[in-house]
Amino acid sequence: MLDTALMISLALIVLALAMNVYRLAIGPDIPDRLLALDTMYVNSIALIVLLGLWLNTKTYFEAAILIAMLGFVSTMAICRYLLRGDIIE
Amino acid sequence: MKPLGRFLPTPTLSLVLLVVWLLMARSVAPGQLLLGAFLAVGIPLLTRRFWDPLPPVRHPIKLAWFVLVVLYDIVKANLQVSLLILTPRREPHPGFVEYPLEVKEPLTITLLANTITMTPGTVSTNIRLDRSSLLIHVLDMREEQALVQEIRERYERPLKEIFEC
Amino acid sequence: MSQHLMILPILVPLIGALVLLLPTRAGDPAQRRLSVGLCVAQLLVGGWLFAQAAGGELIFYALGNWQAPFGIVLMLDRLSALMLLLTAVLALGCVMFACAGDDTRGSHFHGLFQLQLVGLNGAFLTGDLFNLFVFFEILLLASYALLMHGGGKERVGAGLHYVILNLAGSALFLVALGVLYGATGTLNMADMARRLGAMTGDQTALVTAGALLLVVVFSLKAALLPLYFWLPRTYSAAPAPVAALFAIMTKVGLYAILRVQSLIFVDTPAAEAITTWLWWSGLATIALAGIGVLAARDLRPLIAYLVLVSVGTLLAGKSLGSTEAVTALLYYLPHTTLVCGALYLIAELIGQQRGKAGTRLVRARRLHQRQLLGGLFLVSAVAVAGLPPLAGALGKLLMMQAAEGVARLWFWPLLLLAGLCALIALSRAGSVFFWASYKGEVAAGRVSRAQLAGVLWLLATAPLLVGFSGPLSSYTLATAEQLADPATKITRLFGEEAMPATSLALGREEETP
Amino acid sequence: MTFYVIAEGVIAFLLVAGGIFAFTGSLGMLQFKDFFMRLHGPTKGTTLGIGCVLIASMLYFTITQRELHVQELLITLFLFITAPVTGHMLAKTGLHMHLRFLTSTRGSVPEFRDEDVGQSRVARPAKARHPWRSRQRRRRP
Amino acid sequence: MALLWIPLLTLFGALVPVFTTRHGRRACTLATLVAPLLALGLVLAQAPAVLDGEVITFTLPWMPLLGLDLALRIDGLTLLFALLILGIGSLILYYAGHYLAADEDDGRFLAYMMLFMTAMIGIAMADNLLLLWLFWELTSITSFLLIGFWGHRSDARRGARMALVVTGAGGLALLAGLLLIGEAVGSFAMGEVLAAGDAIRASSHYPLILALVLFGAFTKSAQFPFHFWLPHAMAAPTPVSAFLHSATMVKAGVFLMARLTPALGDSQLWAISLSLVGLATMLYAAWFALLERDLKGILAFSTVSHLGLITLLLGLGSPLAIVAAVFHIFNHATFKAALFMSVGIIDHETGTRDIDRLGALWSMMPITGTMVILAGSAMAGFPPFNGFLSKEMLFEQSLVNNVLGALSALIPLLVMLAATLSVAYSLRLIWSLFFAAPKLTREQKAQPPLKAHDPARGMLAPGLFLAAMSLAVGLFPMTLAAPLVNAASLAVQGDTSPLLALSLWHGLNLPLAMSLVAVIAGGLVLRQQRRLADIAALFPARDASRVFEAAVLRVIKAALWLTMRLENGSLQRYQALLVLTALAMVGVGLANLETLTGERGLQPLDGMLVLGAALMTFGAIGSALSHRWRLVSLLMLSVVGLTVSLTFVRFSAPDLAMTQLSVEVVTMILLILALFFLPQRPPLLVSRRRILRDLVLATALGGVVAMLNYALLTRETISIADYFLRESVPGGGGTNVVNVILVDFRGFDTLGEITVLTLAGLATFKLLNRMKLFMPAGNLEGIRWSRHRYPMILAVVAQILLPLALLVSVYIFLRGHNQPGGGFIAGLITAVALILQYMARGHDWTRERLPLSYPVVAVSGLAIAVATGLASWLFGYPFLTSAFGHFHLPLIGEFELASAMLFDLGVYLAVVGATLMILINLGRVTTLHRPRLEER
Amino acid sequence: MEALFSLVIGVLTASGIYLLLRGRTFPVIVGLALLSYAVNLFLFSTGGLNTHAAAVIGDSITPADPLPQALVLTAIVIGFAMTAFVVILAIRARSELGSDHVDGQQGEAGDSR
Repeated sequence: MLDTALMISLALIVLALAMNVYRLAIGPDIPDRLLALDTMYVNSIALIVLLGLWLNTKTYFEAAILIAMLGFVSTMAICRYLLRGDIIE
Repeated sequence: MKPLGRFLPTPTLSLVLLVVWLLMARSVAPGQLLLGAFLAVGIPLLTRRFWDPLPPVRHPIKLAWFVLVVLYDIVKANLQVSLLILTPRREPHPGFVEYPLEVKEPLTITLLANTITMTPGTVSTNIRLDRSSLLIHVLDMREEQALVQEIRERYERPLKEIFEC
Repeated sequence: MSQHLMILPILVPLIGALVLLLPTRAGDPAQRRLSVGLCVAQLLVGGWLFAQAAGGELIFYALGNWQAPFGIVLMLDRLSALMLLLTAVLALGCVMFACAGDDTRGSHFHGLFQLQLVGLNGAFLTGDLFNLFVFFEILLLASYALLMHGGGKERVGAGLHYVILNLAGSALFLVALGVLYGATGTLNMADMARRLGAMTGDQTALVTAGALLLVVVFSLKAALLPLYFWLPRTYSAAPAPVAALFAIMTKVGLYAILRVQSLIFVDTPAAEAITTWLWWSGLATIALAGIGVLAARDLRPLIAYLVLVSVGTLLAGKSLGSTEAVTALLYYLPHTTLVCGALYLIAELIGQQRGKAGTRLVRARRLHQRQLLGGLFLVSAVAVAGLPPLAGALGKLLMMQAAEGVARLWFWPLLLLAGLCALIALSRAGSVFFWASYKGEVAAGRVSRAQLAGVLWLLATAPLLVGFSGPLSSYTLATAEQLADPATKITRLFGEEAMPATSLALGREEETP
Repeated sequence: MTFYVIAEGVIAFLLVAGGIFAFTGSLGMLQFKDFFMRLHGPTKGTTLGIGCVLIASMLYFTITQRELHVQELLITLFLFITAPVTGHMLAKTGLHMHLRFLTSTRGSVPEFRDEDVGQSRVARPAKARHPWRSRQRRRRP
Repeated sequence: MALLWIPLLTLFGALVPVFTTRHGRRACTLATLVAPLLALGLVLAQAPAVLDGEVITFTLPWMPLLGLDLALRIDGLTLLFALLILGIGSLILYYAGHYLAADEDDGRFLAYMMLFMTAMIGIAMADNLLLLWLFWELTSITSFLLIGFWGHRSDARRGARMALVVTGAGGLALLAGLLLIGEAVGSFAMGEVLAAGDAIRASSHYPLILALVLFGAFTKSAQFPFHFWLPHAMAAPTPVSAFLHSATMVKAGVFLMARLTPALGDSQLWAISLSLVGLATMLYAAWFALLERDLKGILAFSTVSHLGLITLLLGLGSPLAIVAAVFHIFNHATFKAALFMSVGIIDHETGTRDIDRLGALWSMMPITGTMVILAGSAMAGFPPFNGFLSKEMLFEQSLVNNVLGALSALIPLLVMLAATLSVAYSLRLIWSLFFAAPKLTREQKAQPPLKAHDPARGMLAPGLFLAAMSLAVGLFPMTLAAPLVNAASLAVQGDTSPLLALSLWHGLNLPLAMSLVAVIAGGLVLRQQRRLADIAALFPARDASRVFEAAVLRVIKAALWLTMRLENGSLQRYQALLVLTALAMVGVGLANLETLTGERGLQPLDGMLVLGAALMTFGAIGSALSHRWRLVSLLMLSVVGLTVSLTFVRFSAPDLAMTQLSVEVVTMILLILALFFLPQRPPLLVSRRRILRDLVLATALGGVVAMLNYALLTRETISIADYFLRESVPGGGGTNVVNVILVDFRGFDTLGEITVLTLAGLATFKLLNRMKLFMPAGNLEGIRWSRHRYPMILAVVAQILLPLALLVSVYIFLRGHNQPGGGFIAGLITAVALILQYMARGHDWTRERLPLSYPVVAVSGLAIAVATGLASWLFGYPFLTSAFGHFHLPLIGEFELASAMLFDLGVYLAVVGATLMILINLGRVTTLHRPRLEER
Repeated sequence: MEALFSLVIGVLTASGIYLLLRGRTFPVIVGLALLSYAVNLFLFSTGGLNTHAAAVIGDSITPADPLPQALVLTAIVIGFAMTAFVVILAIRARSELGSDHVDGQQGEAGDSR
């Protein structure tokens, strides 16, 4: 049961990622793409966690923490860029 | 609290840090506790200068209740939004609402804005420079006034109580 | 202490650089003194190591006490000792020159300079392929920074090309490393050599691909024909003491090729392909660089092309393959490096006194110190053109003698014609600079004592190399013989049973504290 | 034994639910007509989805390895701190960039925009592609 | 040892004038003379033995590997040349002391002369072919300096350069020839080479050797068609011409031919080439000497002609011819030096060298006149001067030769013709200078007539001495010249030389008749000189020097064109070349690969992998395609970055995944910073063909790399990995093997790596110094920047995140040795958290709260790492040897401490310092500029 | 799987090289970044593609070859340092040369089209 659930979950996440990519590709505007990218980051957290479940290990867990913590920084940077131009004033 | 102030300027933060440390270390061995305590004291001291003076938490219990409420709302909101997404035939009625702010502290505004973003079909989009009001984008707007009222009652008031007075 | 002596060429400039990088005001005399002192120290260490290596002894230094092939091992043989000493000599001249004021045109000159030396010395010492990559990057990044010293349009434009090309080169380097590691399963050069010895079939084809890619990267650094176009502009744009130091940068590429081919890819199909490549592109480099020498309308690019000629000569000479050829090129190498360095410094001095005309080959105001500069220019020009009585001529003679059979048919005429081109171009330059001047006021600016010291230090080596040509040439002969005998290195490093199958067991013996 | 069955069921449920939430979040991003609406999906759906998966993971490891595994809370913490901020900033950016929204959208934004930007545009769009030039041109008078 | 002193004396002599020049001209000259005179004495001391046929040698090994020894010899030929060089040299030095104008730098001049003398003496004395070559090239260099002594004059510069290039080229050819000789003989020692004539002639390279050596000799001796540099070299001060073109420089070529006669001579090829070239030179130059108006030009052409004569004689090759050649070398040196000196005097006194402007000088300068008459007669070959003797011998030899087979009969006729011309120009010199009236043009007549008088005695004496010498030798050849000449010719042709009797009167014979005819015909020719000149003027002279200069110019232009074509300054081309080279080289390797797929089986695919591959492909191609929409390109790049780290997760490299992620964020910030300063949407400027080319190149290299990768992935190798896995815990004290490798096994790499990082920080600091920036006022769409400078929510979140991030980084740092993590990742986390502060609150605000100097942080990090490495020295272990131990403390329990952690701390600090240095400095630059932007 | 992996590396390399051959500094930088991804993956893959084999003792039964991982880590860092430098150099070049063309000669004129 667990395996099946895992697979379903993985498949859904993979599909979600694929949709993100699609949005990233078609845009139409920069914020759309940015949103897509950010969502990709978040979805990949799920991917890593699911992988950890699949392999029954927590070795890769810190990578997920890093994405959660740092992933948004680059999104912020681009937002700032779009809003203000230079990101460190 | 006073004598501790020098070493423990922000006890809440220190507590959070200690908890987080123990979470990460996955152990409550004395060594880890000691190290965690050291860090929980040291890091706030190091980063103290980066903190604008924060309003202290006045009602921890209310805070807990608030968190629970928000969590519940998140789940609810998500179910709603998911439903909206999965039933494409129903056209949503999006709209912008300007929400006049009563809270003034940056932290509370932030918390409010974040809460709004996380909960029912709303995303906070902009805050006026003078912090007087918040622009909210609503995914499916029925009644503007009701929404404002709901936010005020459900989120802003508790927040105000917890932090500001 | 003496067993640690070997790592000093890396540590001395590194620690020195750390001190120098602490914030001080520009042109601090203490900083200058320290920088010169560091160079002197390296010279002493280099001399000591040179003397040690001259005995033919191979010295290894296992970093972190991890034995090869598992840890990184530094290796000192005659070749690396020669290069170390050469670097130290060149660096001292450059630093002395820079102390006259070039170092204040931007920040951190001395620190970066020492880090550049770290990179150079490390590259010459290391016995590990990946470590070589790391040191390459150090020396490259330091060279980028030094190139930008003082700023300016020309430098930035040239620097952009130099940097981007070298970054692409670094990427290729890593690919090559990947292939070699993937195919051999080791990074230590000697270990790789011994594993290659036991390899057959398709694996060797892969190794060949990796080896050739590696050589492409080194050729980029050494500036061989299709890959040298960045050099003239870059070297001309660099500040004088830096350009002078750059004279050894191309030689790093050469060194790497020499090291890799003579140690790792000795009897593999790769060696043959490398030789062919080096031969033809070396010759073409001589030819085109000779043409470039003629075409140059400014002294700095002219020198750059002379550097290229020497690169082509050295590498074509390398591919002659014989011990004599290697002897010859090793004899020629220090001379050409030092003299090209000196020439850049002299060009700077000339440019200083010619006002706006700089080092362009046009009539300009009379030089303030015509006699002095003319004399310096004459000596260096004679040296660099490979004319007697300086060592360039002897080196060239040796190279020519080493060419045999059909090879000679290409090598001799090209070498001689390139010499002729140099002669024509340098005589033109000299007569423009020192004879054809406008009458009227003399340009201001005198050669400072530090500058003169730097130039003289470098130039003095030219007659010295002639005077001691006998001992030096026998040293280079010994070096060439040592290079031709990689087996000794392998057995010295791994003991007698140097078969790949047993190699994995070797690591067990050592202990860590 | 039943404990494990139930636990397994719970974990499986959470996993699937997480997957569905994440999926709908991304689907929303794909489906909605304008940027501001698209924003809603990821900020809520995906965040919650990840939350579910994390809880599942927490439970799973706690149960299988027989010790408390609550590290995942940390990720949740970070996520709950960062995700709304991202949403907010993105919305702000979208507002700033004059992104079109559905005509049926109620309410208005120009006031906010004016406050945000000052004037409406710097120059004609054609020129504005090269702001450096347009800037120089304006300096002349 | 005495032999070594001869060149050494002259060499040191070169220093004398430099130091004595301040004591006045006279003292300087006299002091300078000491060295050559001493050397001359040394030579003379050897003379008796040499005249007896002995060869004195001296050898000092120099560079045995090369076959180069410092070997000197004195035999007859050397003796002859040494005497000429030192003797005439001394006279000319003395003369030069009077010649130079008062304000000229006599010290430098005399020094050059002495250097040149050294080089010449070296050629004459070299007992080693390579040594000879060294000195040979030295004469080229020093002659360049001498000819260009008046460098402010353009003709001097041109003449000097031409001489250098022609003789230098000759020298290079000569080198090749000498090397070939050395190879044929097996040694460069002169004695062995001279004895190995047969071996050389038998060598298959003989024609080549001959061609190369003769090319060298001909260029030096100004033989046709390489003669053209010599007249141009007349731009030199006269003492230089006197020295270079009478006794030395040009004689070097002749000397070489004479010297190598035993080795190379005695073959048909040798004879024909020498005699033909000699004849042609002799005639051609004599003709031009007759037409020339410049006094020194006349002498230059006559020199060329006489050198041709000597070459011819060497070519004829019979013993007597060689004697004649040697004798004429001597004779020519004496009278030509005298003539040059007198021309110098005339030039000095009258200020012109135009033969047409001069005339009737006899009354004004009789002593000079006498000198010219004496030397000129010798040049014309009038009896009883020495020139007559050698010319008679030439006539005699020309009659008996058969070098040209059937055409040999032509030689006497041509020789006679040349002699006729020689008489004519000699007489012209004497006559028009001293007795005829000047042929002035109208403007010249308007100028005041020339006034001149004989110069001081010091200037006259050397010339007079030499002129008298030529008469004396003519009168008493046996006493004055025969021994020397005999000894010299003995040296030239081995031991078969007949001892010759030289005498003025040979009886009435054919040569005498030929002389007579030549003299009479010469007179007649002279009378028609004007007409001849007019005829010659009809044919526009294609001066070889012009041709040469034009050729050099054209070559330079062509070189310039080619260089500009190749180096068009386009980085794209250079990179394409790099790619192409790499492609070709790897292609060679791959071509040998038999099968691409190796023996290791393939692993199955799954959905995640396909997704990852799709993401990466999408990102890569997307960012390539959208490179003009830069922000989009950047977002695509970010996809790749994310997927790469996911790949690392998937393939069991947690450390890498974390590093990649954090580096990704920092890189992103950096690139966005860059985006702000670079145009955002540049135009498409390239052609379709260029795009196609790039696509092909890119795809090809991509394909090759993929093939390499595939081939590697499917093959087994035994790597050294097992060792690390085994030793990590017992040897390195950590369970995270990657980290143990980084900080321990290969800590040296890591040290280098953080050095690179620190360097990058410093380098960017350097770049940002005094940078002027372009700053847009609005974004891509033309919208002004938002006025929300520091969005509040961001600020609050940054504030909350900072302590948490620090905590995480401490955690990551501490666990690094045993679990994925380590100083590097921790450093990046800290750096990112701090950068977030900067982003949220601005530079100034953060700076105020974090008054750290990032360079100092980075440098101290590096210092800690180095110090950790050094500490192991204290225990007698190599640099970077690690130590670790498990400790037990009450209450805390067991914990581990390792020196590697200290090293890792260094890494941490270096990373934090360097990263912030890079980003913040860039950010700060904008801060400095921003206010201006805000004003409007 | 191996084939797919190699293919991806090939695509990354090709895209990187294509961008590297562009005339503006920004694409070149992006190209270098792509190239370094490709190179890092390449280097990484020389240790083999292993799932669930982190080189942490006690964590997995058959740990992967840790050496390439360490090398890639070094390479990533060095690549980052280099990217940082070249980015700032590009900015500087634009400031000095007035254009973001790698050869600096096309000038702003090119931008106005």
